[in-house]
Amino acid sequence: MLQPINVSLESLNLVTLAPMLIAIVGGLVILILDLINEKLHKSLYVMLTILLLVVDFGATLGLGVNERGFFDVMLIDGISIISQLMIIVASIIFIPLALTSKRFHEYSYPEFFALFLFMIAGFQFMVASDNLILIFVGLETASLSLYTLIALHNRANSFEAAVKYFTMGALAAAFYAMGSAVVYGLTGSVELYKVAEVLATRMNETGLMIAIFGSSVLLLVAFAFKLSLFPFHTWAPDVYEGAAAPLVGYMSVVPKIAAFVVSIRIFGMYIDLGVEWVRVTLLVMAVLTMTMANIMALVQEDVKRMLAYSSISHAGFIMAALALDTTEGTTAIFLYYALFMFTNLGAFAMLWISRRKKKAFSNRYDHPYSKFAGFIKIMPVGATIMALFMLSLAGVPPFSLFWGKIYVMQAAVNSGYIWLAVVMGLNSAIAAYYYLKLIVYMFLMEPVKKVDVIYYNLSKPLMVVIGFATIATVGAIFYVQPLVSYLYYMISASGY
Amino acid sequence: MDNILSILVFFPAIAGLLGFIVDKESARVYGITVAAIEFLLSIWLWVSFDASNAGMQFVEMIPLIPDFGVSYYLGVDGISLFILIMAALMTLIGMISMSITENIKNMIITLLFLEMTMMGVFVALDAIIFYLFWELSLVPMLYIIGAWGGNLRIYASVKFFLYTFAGSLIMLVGMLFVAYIYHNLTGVWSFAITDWYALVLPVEYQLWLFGAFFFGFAIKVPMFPFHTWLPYAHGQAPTIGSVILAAVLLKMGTYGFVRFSLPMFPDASVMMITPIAVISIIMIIYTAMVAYAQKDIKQVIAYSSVSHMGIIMLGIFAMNAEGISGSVFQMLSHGIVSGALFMLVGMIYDRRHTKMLDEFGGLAAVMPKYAVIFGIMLMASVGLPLTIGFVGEFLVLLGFYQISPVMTLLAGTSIIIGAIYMLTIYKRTFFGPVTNEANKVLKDLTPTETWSLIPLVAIVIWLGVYPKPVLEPIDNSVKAMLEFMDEKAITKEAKELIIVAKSNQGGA
Amino acid sequence: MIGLSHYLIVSALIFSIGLVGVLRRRNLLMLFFATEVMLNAVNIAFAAISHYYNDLTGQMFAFFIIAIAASEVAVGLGILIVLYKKHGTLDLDDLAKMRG
Amino acid sequence: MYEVVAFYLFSGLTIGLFLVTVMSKNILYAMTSLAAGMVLISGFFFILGADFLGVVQLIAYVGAVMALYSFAMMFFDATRDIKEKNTNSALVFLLGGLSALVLVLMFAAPIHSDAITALYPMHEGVGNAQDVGIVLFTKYLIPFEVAALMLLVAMIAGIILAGKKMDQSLTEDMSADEILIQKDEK
Amino acid sequence: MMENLVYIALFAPLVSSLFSALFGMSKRQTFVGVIASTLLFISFLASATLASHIVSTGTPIHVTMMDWISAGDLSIPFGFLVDQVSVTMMTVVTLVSTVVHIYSIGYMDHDKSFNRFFSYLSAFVFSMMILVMSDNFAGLFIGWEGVGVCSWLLIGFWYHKADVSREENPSISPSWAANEAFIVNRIADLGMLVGLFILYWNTGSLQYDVVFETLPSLSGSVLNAAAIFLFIGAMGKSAQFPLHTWLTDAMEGPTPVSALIHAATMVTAGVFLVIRANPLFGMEEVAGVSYFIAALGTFVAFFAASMALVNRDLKRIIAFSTLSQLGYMFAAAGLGAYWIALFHLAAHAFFKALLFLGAGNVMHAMHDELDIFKMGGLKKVMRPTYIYMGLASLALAGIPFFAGFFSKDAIIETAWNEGTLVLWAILVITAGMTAFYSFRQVFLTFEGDERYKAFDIHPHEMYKFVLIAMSPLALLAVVAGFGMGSFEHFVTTLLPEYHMSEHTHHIAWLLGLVVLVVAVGGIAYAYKKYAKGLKRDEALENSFIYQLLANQYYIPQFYEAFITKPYAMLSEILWKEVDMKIVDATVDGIAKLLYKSGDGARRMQSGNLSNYLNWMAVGAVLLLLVAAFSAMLG
Repeated sequence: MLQPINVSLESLNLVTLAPMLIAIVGGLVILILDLINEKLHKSLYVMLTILLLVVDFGATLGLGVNERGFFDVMLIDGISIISQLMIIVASIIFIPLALTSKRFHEYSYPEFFALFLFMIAGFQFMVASDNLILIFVGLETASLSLYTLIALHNRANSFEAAVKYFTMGALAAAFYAMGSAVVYGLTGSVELYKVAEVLATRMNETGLMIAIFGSSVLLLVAFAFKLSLFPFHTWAPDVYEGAAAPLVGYMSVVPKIAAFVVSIRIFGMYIDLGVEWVRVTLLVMAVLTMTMANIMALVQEDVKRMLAYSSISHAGFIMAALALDTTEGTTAIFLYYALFMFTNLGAFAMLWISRRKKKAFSNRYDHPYSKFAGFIKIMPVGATIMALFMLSLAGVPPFSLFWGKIYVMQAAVNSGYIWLAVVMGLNSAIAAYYYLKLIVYMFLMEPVKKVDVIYYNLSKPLMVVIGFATIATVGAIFYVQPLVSYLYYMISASGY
Repeated sequence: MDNILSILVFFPAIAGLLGFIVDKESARVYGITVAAIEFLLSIWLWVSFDASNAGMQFVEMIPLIPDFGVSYYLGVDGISLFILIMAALMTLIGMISMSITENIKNMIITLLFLEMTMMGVFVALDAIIFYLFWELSLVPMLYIIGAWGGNLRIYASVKFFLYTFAGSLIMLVGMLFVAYIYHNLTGVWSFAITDWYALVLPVEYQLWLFGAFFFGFAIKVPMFPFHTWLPYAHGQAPTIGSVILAAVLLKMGTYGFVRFSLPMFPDASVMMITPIAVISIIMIIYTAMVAYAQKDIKQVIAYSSVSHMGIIMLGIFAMNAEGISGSVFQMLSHGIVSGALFMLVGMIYDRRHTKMLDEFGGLAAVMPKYAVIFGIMLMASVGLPLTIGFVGEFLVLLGFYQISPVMTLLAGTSIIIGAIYMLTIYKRTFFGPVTNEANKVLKDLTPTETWSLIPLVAIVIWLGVYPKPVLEPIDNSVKAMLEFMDEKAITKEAKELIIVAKSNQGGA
Repeated sequence: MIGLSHYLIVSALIFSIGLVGVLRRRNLLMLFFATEVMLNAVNIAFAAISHYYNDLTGQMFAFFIIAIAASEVAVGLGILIVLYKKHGTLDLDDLAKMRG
Repeated sequence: MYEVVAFYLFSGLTIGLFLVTVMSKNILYAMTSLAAGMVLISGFFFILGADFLGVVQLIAYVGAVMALYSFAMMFFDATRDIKEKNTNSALVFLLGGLSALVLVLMFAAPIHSDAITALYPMHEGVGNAQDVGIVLFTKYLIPFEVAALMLLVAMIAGIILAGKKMDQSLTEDMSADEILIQKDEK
Repeated sequence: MMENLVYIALFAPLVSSLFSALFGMSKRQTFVGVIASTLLFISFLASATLASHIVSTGTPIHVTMMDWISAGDLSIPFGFLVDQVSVTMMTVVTLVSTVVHIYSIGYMDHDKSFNRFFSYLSAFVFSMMILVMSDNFAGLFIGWEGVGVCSWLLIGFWYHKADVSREENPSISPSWAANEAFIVNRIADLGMLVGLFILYWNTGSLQYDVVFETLPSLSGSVLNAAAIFLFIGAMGKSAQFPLHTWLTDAMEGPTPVSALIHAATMVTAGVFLVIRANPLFGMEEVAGVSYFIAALGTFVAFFAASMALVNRDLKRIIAFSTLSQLGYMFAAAGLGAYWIALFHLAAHAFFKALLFLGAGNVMHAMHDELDIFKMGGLKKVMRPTYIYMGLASLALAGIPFFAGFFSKDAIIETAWNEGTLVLWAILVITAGMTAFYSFRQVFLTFEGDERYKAFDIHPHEMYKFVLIAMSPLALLAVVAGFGMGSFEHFVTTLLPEYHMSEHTHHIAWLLGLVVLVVAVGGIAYAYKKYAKGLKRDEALENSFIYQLLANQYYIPQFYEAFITKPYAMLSEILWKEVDMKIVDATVDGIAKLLYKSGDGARRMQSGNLSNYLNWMAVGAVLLLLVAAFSAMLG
């Protein structure tokens, strides 16, 4: 007969759930508020969301490192805390972008904000666990919300984007499930710490290697899709093009941070187990990703699409750091994303403020390069800020991403992968071309049309967001030190 | 004023920021004033510089990212001091003589930022800070070429940017690797060049690292075959852009060799003497010949810059005080002379809106003052004794003779083929009858133009006749560096070569 | 005797059939069917492993996969509906406006 | 013996049905065979002693999911044959075949190990539903709740995406901002 | 006191130059010329005083003004050494310069760039003074290059003239000639620089005294190399074959320039260098080089004289004769008779300058016509000039008791004395040729029928003061030879003595007689042929030899066809084919390749979802296959 189960509240360590609960409750509150009064303005929801996220942030910050909770399903280690913090910060920057001076479809739904908060909760679950089940459920919660958020932009392109993302996501989910099944079959467990223990004992069994490699491949396919690694990146440019600019900026950061955390857990485990094959594969994919994305970005006519490829390329860059599987490499991932977050969100916010409902410059694109021709004459400050973002993305010092880049490259050098650092360098040089192209259009060309209100969508909150992103981009040199030492501390504390 | 270097670096930047507020009409005066103050500050630096001290002076050090070994670390020695002063001077004079009126405010602000980066490169003692300013200097230059340049300006500016950028990224990998080795040996992260100097690296590492740094520097110099961005950049840039590009930005590359490659990789440097010398000789002869074939005056001077940079490179790898000091001096000399020549070409361009040689002829009769100053600069450019151009070239060739007489002879042909293209353009521009109607009514130099050139003429002659005040501090620092390299060298060949090169066998 | 491998191989075959479906289907609705097939294949694997290890975790996973599949269907159909309203078709060959 | 027969029967049928699902031109056939295949999969579950899972499979999949698909099918008016331009069927079958090959190779490996001890063992004499219930509401309570959240998300998504409000797009509708634009252009 | 004189001698010309430069762009001011001449005269006085001081005390004056270049162990000061050799040069240079300055006031009377001319001219003198006075090789090089530049400026003084074809004017244009002179000199300068480097790295200094002191300790190969490269330098400045073409082309400059630079002073710098470096050239180890110098000098003497035989251009004839005489000087120096070379240098300076200035008078009279075939009978209107040129030609031809007699005779005697009979014979023959062409020119110009009338030219004599100013040169051309003995005594305190052997001494009179007979024969033949007027001999003029000589052995054409044009072509090819199509195209090619591959790669982004899924599956299957393979292999 079954024994009654005694569970003490203390052993559950419920505080580990606090951040996600805040987000979930927040989402529910928004839904309820909408039920009570349909006429509430979006600004209320925006502010409410920010407030909730701030509380969430605080709750996350308060978590102790290396704690487990709730039957060890929850894992609050260093990377889970920093990734949650980064997710929340990115969300706080993202959400005010809803307050445009023009009305866009998705923000007319209070559900948008609820789904947004649920998505954050999903990501938080995803990063705060080493249980493949919870990771899967969290991932799907977040993904399903994200598909919806994309579709809510409500125009043909965004539906197309949502469908593509969704379909490929479903395929990736199948691979994830299959991979987990193999892992489960190999170890009888879906908890990574346990998996690692068992796998370590089974490494030398004959004939098993194919299953171990296979499990890594199946999982890799799923995460390569999420991280948009070549050749699983094909969705990214189209989805980025179809979605609204701020959401693209968000998508290029937050889901990837979450996916990277899980990748660190999973693939780091494999590499630690001595499956060198995984490292090689990751490196090859990383190099292919950054190179292919770069050369494809060269030929883009649209800034947003170019930035999409650029984001893919950056992801490849970071994947290389992951493959190193050193503390520095892992630190580099987070440092890179912390810096990339501001710059990239800033850049997409700049696109957002220039967004028109009618495509005046091209039949297809919202943000063709030609739209920005002579931007300096129309909006000098805007052009300068955009140029700063581009320079930062290109890795020109002292702007933020430069520090991320050298940290990644240094990590590569430290692990003896000098060729990798050289490849990264060359790729940065190629990448500089397309960033420069925008600068050239903005600064060196004459406006295509006589007078055009580029800053069509500008509003005070957007200005604040952009201003903040600018300061973070330009002043990176002053906060890199505390950031690095915090990240390094957190990561090494949790043993990565 | 212990922090004079910081002031030097950031004064123009702050002035540039404040410049956004200054009214468009007054921007030019504002710029000139700021540049003048900056120049005076640099002079003050010289005055308070202790010429007998060969080490770093006015050192400032603030840790920025201690976990990563990056610190704000500045200092100046005899090698960098004068390049610094020249950069300030050329910016000032370039601004005074500037004829641009379109978007003048943007130009002034850009120039001031550019000045910051130039100052920064030459005073940085932390590799990352060096790299920071190094890369940052591309941006204002890109804008200057791209916004005020000729028809191909965008192509030229993008080419300039990407080419240099690509090279320096490889250099960055090299820097990171040095830092890694330093960390491995000492357990401390540091990007301070002075710390790196203490590293004694295995020869194989030295060679690889030398190669990595070489890419960054060689493209900037620019060395053959990486030079093709330069003619475009110069050909398309507005006058002020060409002046600063030639006078200061190119020097960053050669300065890099002196500051990084030599003291950090003495053995590799010694081993690379022959390849570098061969490239330098190709630069000297080949580009001089290409210069001769040009149809555009500015292109001639652009290619001549490459040729002259070949001399500078050769001197750096002479591995003796004569050669290296000569090289550093030649950097100054080339800066001033080519800067002046570009200004002169700009002046005629302002009048005729063409730089094609065929359009001119007989200008000496129409514009005598212009012809005289052009003539003086030309003579300095071909290295006439008692002009600034001779001292450096002479010392470089003299120094390199110690390494290889045959190569010196080949490199020495620069004095012949330099004269060929220079005299040819001079003849075609200034001599003969005035055939083109448009040239008959040209006005001679305006007072502003004259007065912006006179100081350069004065310097050209002063330093040609009495280079000692400049040469001595340079020489002191170079000698100290050579001592150091000799101590540090690990291969026998390098040690011997540096010892032998360090002092001649007088009377032996 | 039927061993674990038998089940797993069946699972693999069904998974591959699902994959073929995903790859060859041009109609989005039918494509979704294929993804369901794939997920079901995995469920067989989990149930089998669970059975042979006498461990409940596999069943848990399968349980959650069913939940996930159901949610996906809801969201997927929602997206299909708006898409259909806009385009009037579910053929994904007509859905290539964004490219390059 | 009974198990062997059941296994091969179910296997053959399932594979056949799913083949119909992915190959059939008729959406109705495809859906029907999918539903049938899922029923047979629940049969696998029953063989494997996962009774609760089998029930859930029947209810959730065959009941809910297929019902949803049926409604959707009606909405899309997809009862007629679907014309599909299969451009690259050779590649598709090659990929499918190869993946099958590798996966079979993988699963043919001695994955099963007796050394592995169950973390959440099934108990003798305890119903499967009870076993599952205990694990689900202790260890997997959090995933369970998150799954609930996921279903909520799916519900909201389904409602708002299919809702009337989506018909008029503010994103493309200039009139939504007309007053604002006029202000701007002055 | 004496130190100040050194500086006065040196800097007076500089002051003069700068002063004139002040007015360089304003209209003609006679006082500029006057002041410049005065300053030059002051410089001459200072030099003369120094000369007398040296003569009386015998101790050289050595001053160091300041440091110039010091780097590494190299230390070069601005130091000046006034010793027997340099003071001789100084005196000659300043004297001729003063005369030429005064002369120029008249000659350049109508030129609107009058002031500029004086500025250049004085600058030249200053450079020349540095060249001769410097106490080290680097200082010498300053002067060396300085005179080169001034020569460039002065040859190209009439820069406004257009280029014409070589047939019309063998020098093409003044500016072309100027560039040629500069560039050819630069070739030699490179040799000189290398010579300097050799000396520096082997002796540790560039100071004459240090270098010469350490020479004996150096190896033969080093010494030879140093000597060869220094001599290459000398070859350029003194226009020795094959670097000689520039000198005749340099006649495009105003005639005073030709007189001062291309006859009296600058071109002798090469000889001066060899004399200065006599401790090197006189060493046993470098005897081969010295002999080569002598042989080359002899060859050039003959070679240049042969070209002078048929030339019709007044100034070019004198230029060839200068070349020829430089050959004599090198012959002497190469044979070790340094003091004789120096003496011939000085004597030559006087009479050649006089000859040129006379030619200037003729040009002035003939409105810049230079073709002696178009002159004739000018003695009626220009008697003083006739006398001057006649005297100078007598001196040049080596008629006894004129300056040239002593010096040239001594050189020929030296050739005999050294036993180099081939050299001797050539030099003797050359002496005859010299006499012939000198007087061919004089007779064609001043005697015979007045051919100029056909060209509607009304010649007139030069200004009086100009003629008076020329008189010191005329005087010296006549009497300088008598100072030979005391000169020898004076300079051999510094230069090695050179004594004829007993045997040579014994037959000196005979040797002199041979030379004299040949010279007189030359004059007589010239008289016979040209004094009565010009009778052109078509057959002769069309003969191969005549054409060969008239075209300077086709050497300029050769240079143009095989050096200048190929250089230009190669440059063009390097630029258009190599730089643009290979080097730059590679860079652009890489960029284009990346761009193209981007264009290719974006095709995978077809927009079709099914394709995307295929890609994903391809990736997955590929990874699976690789995994399976590596698992099986590993």
